[in-house]
Amino acid sequence: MDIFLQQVVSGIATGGIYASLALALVMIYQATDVVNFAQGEMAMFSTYLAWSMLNAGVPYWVTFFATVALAFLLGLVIERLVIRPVESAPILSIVIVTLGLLVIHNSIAGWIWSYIQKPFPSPFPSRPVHMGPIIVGAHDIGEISVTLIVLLLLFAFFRYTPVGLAMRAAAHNPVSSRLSGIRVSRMLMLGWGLAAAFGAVAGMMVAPIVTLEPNMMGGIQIYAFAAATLGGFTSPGGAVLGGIIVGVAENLVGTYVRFIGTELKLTVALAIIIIVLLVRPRGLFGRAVVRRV
Amino acid sequence: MSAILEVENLQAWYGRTQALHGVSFSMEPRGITTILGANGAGKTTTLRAISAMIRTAGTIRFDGARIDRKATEDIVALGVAHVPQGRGTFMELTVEENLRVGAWARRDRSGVAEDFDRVYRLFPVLLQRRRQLAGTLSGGEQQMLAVGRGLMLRPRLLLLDEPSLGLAPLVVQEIFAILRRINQESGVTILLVEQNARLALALADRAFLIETGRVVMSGASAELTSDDAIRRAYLGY
Amino acid sequence: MSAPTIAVLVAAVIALVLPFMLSNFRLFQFTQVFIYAIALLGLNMLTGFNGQISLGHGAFFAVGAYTGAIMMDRWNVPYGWTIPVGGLLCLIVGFLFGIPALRLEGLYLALATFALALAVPQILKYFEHWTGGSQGIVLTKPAAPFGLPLSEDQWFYFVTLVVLFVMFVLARNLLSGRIGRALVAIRDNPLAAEAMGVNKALYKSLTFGVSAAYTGVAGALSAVAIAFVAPDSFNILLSISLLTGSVIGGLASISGAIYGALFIQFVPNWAQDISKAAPWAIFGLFLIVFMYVMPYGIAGALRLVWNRLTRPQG
Amino acid sequence: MNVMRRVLMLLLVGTVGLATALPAGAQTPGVTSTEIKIGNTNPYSGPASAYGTIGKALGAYFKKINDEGGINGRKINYITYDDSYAPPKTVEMVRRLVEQDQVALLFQTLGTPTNSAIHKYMNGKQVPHIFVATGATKWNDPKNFPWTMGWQPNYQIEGRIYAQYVLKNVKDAKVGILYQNDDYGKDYRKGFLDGLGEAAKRVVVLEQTYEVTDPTIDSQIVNLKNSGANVFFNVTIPKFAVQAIKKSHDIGWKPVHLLNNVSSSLGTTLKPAGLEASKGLITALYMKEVTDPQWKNDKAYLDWVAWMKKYYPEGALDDQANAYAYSVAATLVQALKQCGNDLSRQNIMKQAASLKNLELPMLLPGIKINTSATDFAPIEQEQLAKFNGEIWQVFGELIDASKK
Repeated sequence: MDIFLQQVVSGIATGGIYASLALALVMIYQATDVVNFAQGEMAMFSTYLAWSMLNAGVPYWVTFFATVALAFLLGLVIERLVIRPVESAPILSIVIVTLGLLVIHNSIAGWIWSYIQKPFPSPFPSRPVHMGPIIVGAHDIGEISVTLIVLLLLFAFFRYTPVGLAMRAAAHNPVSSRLSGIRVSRMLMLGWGLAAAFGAVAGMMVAPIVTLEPNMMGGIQIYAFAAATLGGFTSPGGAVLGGIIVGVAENLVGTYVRFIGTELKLTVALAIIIIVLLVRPRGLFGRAVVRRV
Repeated sequence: MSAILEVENLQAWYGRTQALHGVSFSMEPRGITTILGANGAGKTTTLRAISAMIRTAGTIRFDGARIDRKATEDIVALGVAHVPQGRGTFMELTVEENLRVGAWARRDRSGVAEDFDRVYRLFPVLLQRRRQLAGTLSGGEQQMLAVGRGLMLRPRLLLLDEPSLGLAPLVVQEIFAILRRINQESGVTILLVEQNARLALALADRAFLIETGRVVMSGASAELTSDDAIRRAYLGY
Repeated sequence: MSAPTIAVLVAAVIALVLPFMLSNFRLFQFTQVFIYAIALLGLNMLTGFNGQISLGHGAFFAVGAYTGAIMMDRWNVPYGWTIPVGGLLCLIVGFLFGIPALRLEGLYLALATFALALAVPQILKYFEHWTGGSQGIVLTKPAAPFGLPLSEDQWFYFVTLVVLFVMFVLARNLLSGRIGRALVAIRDNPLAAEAMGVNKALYKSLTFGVSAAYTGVAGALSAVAIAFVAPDSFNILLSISLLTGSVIGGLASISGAIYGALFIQFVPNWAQDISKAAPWAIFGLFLIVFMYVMPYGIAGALRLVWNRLTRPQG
Repeated sequence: MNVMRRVLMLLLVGTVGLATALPAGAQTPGVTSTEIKIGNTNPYSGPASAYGTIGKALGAYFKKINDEGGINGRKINYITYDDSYAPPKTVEMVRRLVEQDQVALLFQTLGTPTNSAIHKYMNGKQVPHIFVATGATKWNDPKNFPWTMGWQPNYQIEGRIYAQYVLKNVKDAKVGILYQNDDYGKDYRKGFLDGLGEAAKRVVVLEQTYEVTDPTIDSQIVNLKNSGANVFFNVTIPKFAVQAIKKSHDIGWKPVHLLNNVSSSLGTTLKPAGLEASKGLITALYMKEVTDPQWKNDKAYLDWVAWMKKYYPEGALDDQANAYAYSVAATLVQALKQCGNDLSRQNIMKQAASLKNLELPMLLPGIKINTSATDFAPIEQEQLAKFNGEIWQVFGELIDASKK
């Protein structure tokens, strides 16, 4: 029983990592209708900016918020310079542009900071927390809390603020939004900025666990996609829950299903997602809407 | 009384294809004008040109000021609401959110609250469904929502593109009755593009006819209704 | 004779003369281009013509390649047989995958296929007995038969060229007729297509199957051309570069497959010739500039230029 | 077949003997009186790009050699291409090097699957394919592949060393293994299990794997602890080694922790994991660890730093890979020097297989490189070391795998 609980808890912790980046993916999808393949790499890049600041002696929390602000700006600039020119191109062309951004970020980060992994500090205590027989890293708890806070912010932003509403409107129906006076391109820019900011938070929370290196987000983004797909790309809450489900399911399969073991862990997790999609084609919590022609 | 909308020698293009070849007309405040014409004649194009959604040349004056160089969003902010063909519903937003999007360009909070009441009074069904996703509404309800969204701007000019498209006759009658009520109660000027010429002429006080991107006839609705050519071609009797 | 016909003829002549002008190494590169072109054509049918986005065609490529490799290595089957068998197997796998995929649309389909591509290397490693695990399978490159005075590379270049030609002719006949129209109708207006009596489900899953078969044939050819298969050859980057090739080449265009193949074969090489320090940065820049200049891909841009040239100004 | 090959080799060696007497091997591709062309592939892009620094550092080392006058008057023309760790791309790039650029030899091509893809081709073409950058065992097969040679101690040898340590020093050993699910992980595992021999079935209580794309390995560590293992054989790359050390410390699991050489960097693995948590780790070393303070004033280390600063300033000083490249490049330079004026491919191969007691500055003191016509494994010695909280303290004797 203890091992079961311990695996569940560590699955939740890992799921929290997936969820944090999944939130940024959901954010940008909600705001711009684009799946941004460069999200993880932008987060990694921002985390390097944070690392440089920390190295220069800037205190952690100053760095944290400065990085979030910088990432926001970076997102705005990327949207303005790179995405805006292809805004009216077919969606797949935009996806290819985000792939271009992915490789550029990865390559430049390696060029500037080298590929050698770097330790990244955690703002939380290093001593693990004991809950009965279960042991949890303090950073894991902190990281999940931060993810939940981001989720809350995101939810409140989209649900209760006029700008959040305008962003959703602009993403779903740009023509109609312009006819309602919404400056769609400004909303898209804002969407990129906010997603980049959330990504930066994810990066700074993930880096203490996986250590900072240019490829640190590669695997995580794959799982974040899985999480967002499972939860539904239109639902931030679903994405977080999706992340946790993937994390826990993977651990339990790896632990208890012996003939599969750890070697097919990922495959099984992916199979679960496909099965879920077959039952609920828009993810567990995605909104099913018939787009009328 | 000075015109609220004056269009002079308006030309418009889709890509390299010219769709309007010098359209001119003007509208009095509080009036309802309808644009008649066959499919592809340039009716919808005229509305899109006014809202600056396509490339144009010529002058457009709204309330005396030129708007032909302005961006769509700025024209909307001046009080020109455009309900596009196909209704432009935000399927993945709730009914209430759709209406709130309509009020985006406004800054007067108390006024917005009043207008919510007004729209719900005009379209009680929207009040019933306000928490529902707009994508789940019927076609008629979506058209009501689209008009309601336009009204949330508290517009001075309402551009309506084919509000009857794809709707059952009874629903169409209901919507047109409400349009008349809106025009009478709040004095919104309406520019209406409509396939169903009989319906349009009954509602409008003025009308003009477009053929291949040019205005070929204009005058009071009654005049046009009695014109033989119009009767044969557009009214079918 | 119309201009496209002339272009095709010129291309054919060049393709036939090339082997006697170029070094074996260059021929190997062009063989790779043909192989990619076959795969891209398959992906293009699915994504371009039928509107089903796949991020997982690397999986079918791998199935084709491993089918070929196992047949040659284990059972000494001549390589000629592995190509249709690889295609056939992928047809079945693709069709079967296409049935559940019917329920998924747009983004969710793309990510489900993405999952498929991710799982493949792991599965290949798991069935070590058959696949050689992470060590892969080493093959022998076939020599020209009947004592033809051709080098291995020249010979296989021609083999690939013939397969490419056959696959293109098949695709053209398929796509320019009733079936092609049905596919496009399903993409652009699914409700109307169904109202017109198009069996949407059957068409969509069949398209998936045929698309996979094309990619499988390409995979089987590549196993022979490279003379080696390993899980690392079929990672997610392969699927992504196939998608990149089909978009850059031009979706919903048959000739686009060739342009896309040329792009994914040669542009990364140029990128690294420009900068060894950060080759990906250069490649990424290429991607963005290409999409910026030609949002509808190379085929789209060519069509545009052609229209400009031929249509009278006005 | 084998007989044929052996006869062939003898003939080759014979011709080589004659050839040495002749002036400059003008007929060898890539060799002129002023230049030797050397080819290489490395992942400069893609998921394995961390290794790309090796390819760059090799170039920096050859630059130094050229600045010092080259080898017997010939400058090294080093051509390196990006294969992004994809075997098909390796095949293409290697063919470009051999057929287009006409290099004299291929050196330090990186990766096991990538080298496997060109193994047959290189031997068919009879182009030296030497000192490849991978720890697989198959490169030491002079009978079947007389043109291919490894360099570093192979993973199986190292695995065997750990197994011997366990058998000798741990009573009632219960071993848990964590390994990367690929050839690298499996080679280590095989060596280790072979080393345990009969005892393996009894001793190994749980094996866990991970994929390079996995974000964390927490779950595996929890399972290993739960298995009751008191020995942890940790076959992970640095990123996961950090997690493994941290996590087992956090959950209070204190086994005899055997960490593979791949992750033995103090700077990139132990420090991020926490020096306290790393205390007691055991690894096998063959090089001076560049972030280990015990070498801070070592002449060889200082020379290496000076070289880095002059020739590869953008490279990381805490990256062991740069010291690795420095050493392997020096090995090649030695082999080429031994070639004298005969740079035929046969002679290059022959000299690469005639390294005798070569000691290199950045190798651990006492480690000697030896090769022969039947021994294509240049480094076969390693020494166990224990981390004492500050430095890797070597203990026991130099273990030589060639002397079983």
